[in-house]
Formats: sequence, structure tokens, C-alpha cells
Amino acid sequence: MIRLLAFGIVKDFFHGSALDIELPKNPTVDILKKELNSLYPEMQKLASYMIAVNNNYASDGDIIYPGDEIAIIPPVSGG
Amino acid sequence: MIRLLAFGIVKDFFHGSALDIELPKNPTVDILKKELNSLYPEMQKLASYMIAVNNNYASDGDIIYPGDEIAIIPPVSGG
Amino acid sequence: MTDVQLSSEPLDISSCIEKATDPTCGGMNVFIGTIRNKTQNRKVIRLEYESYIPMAIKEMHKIADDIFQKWDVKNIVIHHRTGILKTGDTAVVIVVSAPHREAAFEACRYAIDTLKQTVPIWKKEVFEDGEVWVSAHA
Amino acid sequence: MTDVQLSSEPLDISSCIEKATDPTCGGMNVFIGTIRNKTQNRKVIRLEYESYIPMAIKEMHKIADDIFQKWDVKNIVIHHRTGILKTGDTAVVIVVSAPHREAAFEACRYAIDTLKQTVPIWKKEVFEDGEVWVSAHA
Repeated sequence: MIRLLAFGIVKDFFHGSALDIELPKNPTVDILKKELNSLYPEMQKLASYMIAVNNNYASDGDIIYPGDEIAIIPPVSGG
Repeated sequence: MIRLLAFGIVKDFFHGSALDIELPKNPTVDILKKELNSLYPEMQKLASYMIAVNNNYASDGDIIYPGDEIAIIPPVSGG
Repeated sequence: MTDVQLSSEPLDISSCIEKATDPTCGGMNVFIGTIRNKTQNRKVIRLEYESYIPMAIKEMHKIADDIFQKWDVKNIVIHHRTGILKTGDTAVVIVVSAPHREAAFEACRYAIDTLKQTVPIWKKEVFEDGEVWVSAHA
Repeated sequence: MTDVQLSSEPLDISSCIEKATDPTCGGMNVFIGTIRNKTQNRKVIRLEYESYIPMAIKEMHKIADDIFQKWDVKNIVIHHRTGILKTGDTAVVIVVSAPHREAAFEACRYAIDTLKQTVPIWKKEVFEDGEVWVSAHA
């Protein structure tokens, strides 16, 4: 079970600010994204989105370990 | 007789903030500059200098008429 | 010196400027981002800013660190507002002071351009007839 | 809106910013030029600024008029100090507000770069061991 933090429009997709999903043990970011896109097809309509692991932008090949803080980062719009 | 207003380092050359000089009737700016360079050779050691006529930068060919306000503008250094 | 803040209170521009004031610096550049009354001709009622705070702070520090690598800059202040903002409210203040003005201008421009690309802050524009998460969709 | 001033009193940065604040403007860029404590490693005791006032005002207005021609900018404030200034004193404040930030940055940079080339203001740097009219000689 992995807890995903949601922000911005992703909170609307998740109907909340966090979501727990089941994934294989120590998945890559890429595996998480595929699962997410399949559970929430709206994700694919975003201009883009990133996964943050422990407050850093992660690459597709990065592995997610138990205890990591995972956040879904839709296109940012600060300023 | 033409009154020249002096600013910055030119006040040091003129030993004052204004100078009256004799010039032919309705001289060009170029004639004024030549006379100035000859009376005050220090002028030629400046990085450059401009003549302002009635608060506008003048070109060498511009004619100076009686009553015009003439100023000597050494390199500016505002800011 | 780096000073980075996210704040739900109104930003204090004068205090940001004061923090970056430095007798070794001849030039200071300030960017102030303000809520406009219109976006693409639709009247904005309010904006709602939210942030992933720990990561946003980290990304703002990264911007400052990058600037110190790239330019001869002495002080960087980045304050960003969160919560509900209205027309005329200040969303972001960035101040960069440097010995020479060129670096201050370039670094300040880099800071706001990069902030808008990397810092996890999101705004929702609320209009009379609807609302939209800015930039979410292509 | 254009507001151009030469002043022998200390400049008020907050008031300059306030004058350029405008609900149609999303971006404001501010340049603040301050007296540094050193020039080429010589300690500056004070600076003396003088100006050919009517022409300086005219040239500052020309800068503003040029900016309005070149960029989509709404408000320009240029305040320049005259008289005796010490380390840390503000010599010039330029504020440009625009619907979009790119124009504000570019116009503000243009304003200070052009001011330093065209506006008849002169400064004399006074050191412990002498004084010099800045930029007078090549």
C-alpha cells in the first residue's frame, strides 16, 4: 500500500488530498504512473504531471521504497 | 556673447557654473566646440562631451540662435 | 543570504527589500507579481493558491543556490503567498541584490521564470461563472 | 502613467511602488540603485550628485515615452536623488508595471541602462585621499 499526496487538480480527481493504492513491492515511478493513469484516466488529460519522492522530482526509473513520501505534482502555476 | 552652462567636471575647467564667450553671429554647435576646445584644452581629455541647446542634445550642424540656453554636457554618470 | 518563505499572510514588500539591502551591493532588482483583475477578458473574483510546502521551500532554495552558482549575487529573497487572494493582492515578491545591476536583473528574471516552472504551488482562478486550475490542461 | 522626479530628499521606495500599482498589471519590476561602500577597492566617503534639472526631467520623460512605444507597459516611475549621498543611500528607483512580467523586466532594464547614458546627472566620488567625477575621462 502506497500513500499518494494530491495537490491542485489531482485532489479533484482523487476526491481528496491523499490516496492509498496497491502496487507491487518497491515499484518504479513508471509503474506507479501507469497504475495511476489506468485508475484515473483524467490524469492523461493533464498537460503533464510529475511524481515527487521525498520532496524531489523523480525520474521514471526511480524506485519507491517503503516509507518514501510520494506526491503527485500536476503542472505548477505559482507566481 | 553666448552664455554656457557648466556641469560636473566642466565647472572645474571653467572655475564656475557658467561662462560667457564671444562667437561669430549664429554659430553652429561645431564652431562652439572648436572654440571651447581651443580655450579649454582639458575639454579634449574628456571621454566625450555634448552640447545641449534648449534642453536637447544638439548635433554639430545645429545653429545657435540668440536667447538659446546652451549647456556643456560632459559624460553623464547618474544612477 | 537566502530568505525563502511561503506565507498565508499578506506579503511585506518593504521588509523583503530591507532583508536584501547590503552595503556591498550597488544594484537591487525586485519582481512583484500581483493578481490582475482579468485573465483573457474573464473577470477574476479570487484566486486560491495552495502549495506542497516542504517541497516548495526546497525548490525555492534550489533556485537561490543555482543563482549563486551562475551570478555574482549577494542576497536573494523569495516570498510567496498562499490561500485566497483578490485583485491587487501580491502573490510573490522576489528581491535580488548584487554588486552590479546586470546580475541583479538577470538573476531576478531567472528566479521568477524558474519558480513558475518548478516550485509546487498551484492556483485556481475563480470567475463569476466557474473556476479553473491554471495551466493544468494543455 | 509616468512619474519622474529629481529629489534632494531621500527617495521613498514604497511610495514609488505604490504609484505604479495598477489592477491591470500582473508584473512589476523595480530597480534600486544604492551607494556601495567601495569602488574598485577604494573606500567611498560620500558621493555628490548634481543635475541639469530641466533637461534631466525632459530626458527621463523621453525614456518613459520610448518605453511606452516599445513595450506594453502601463506605469513608469523614475525617481533620482541629488545632493550628498553616503554608503547605503538610494540614488535611483525605477518601477515599471505591465500586464505581463516580461515587458516589466525589459522596460525597467532599458530605463536604467538608458538613464545612465542620456540623463544629465553627474556624480563625484569622494575618497579619503581624493575625488573624481565618475566616467569623465576615458
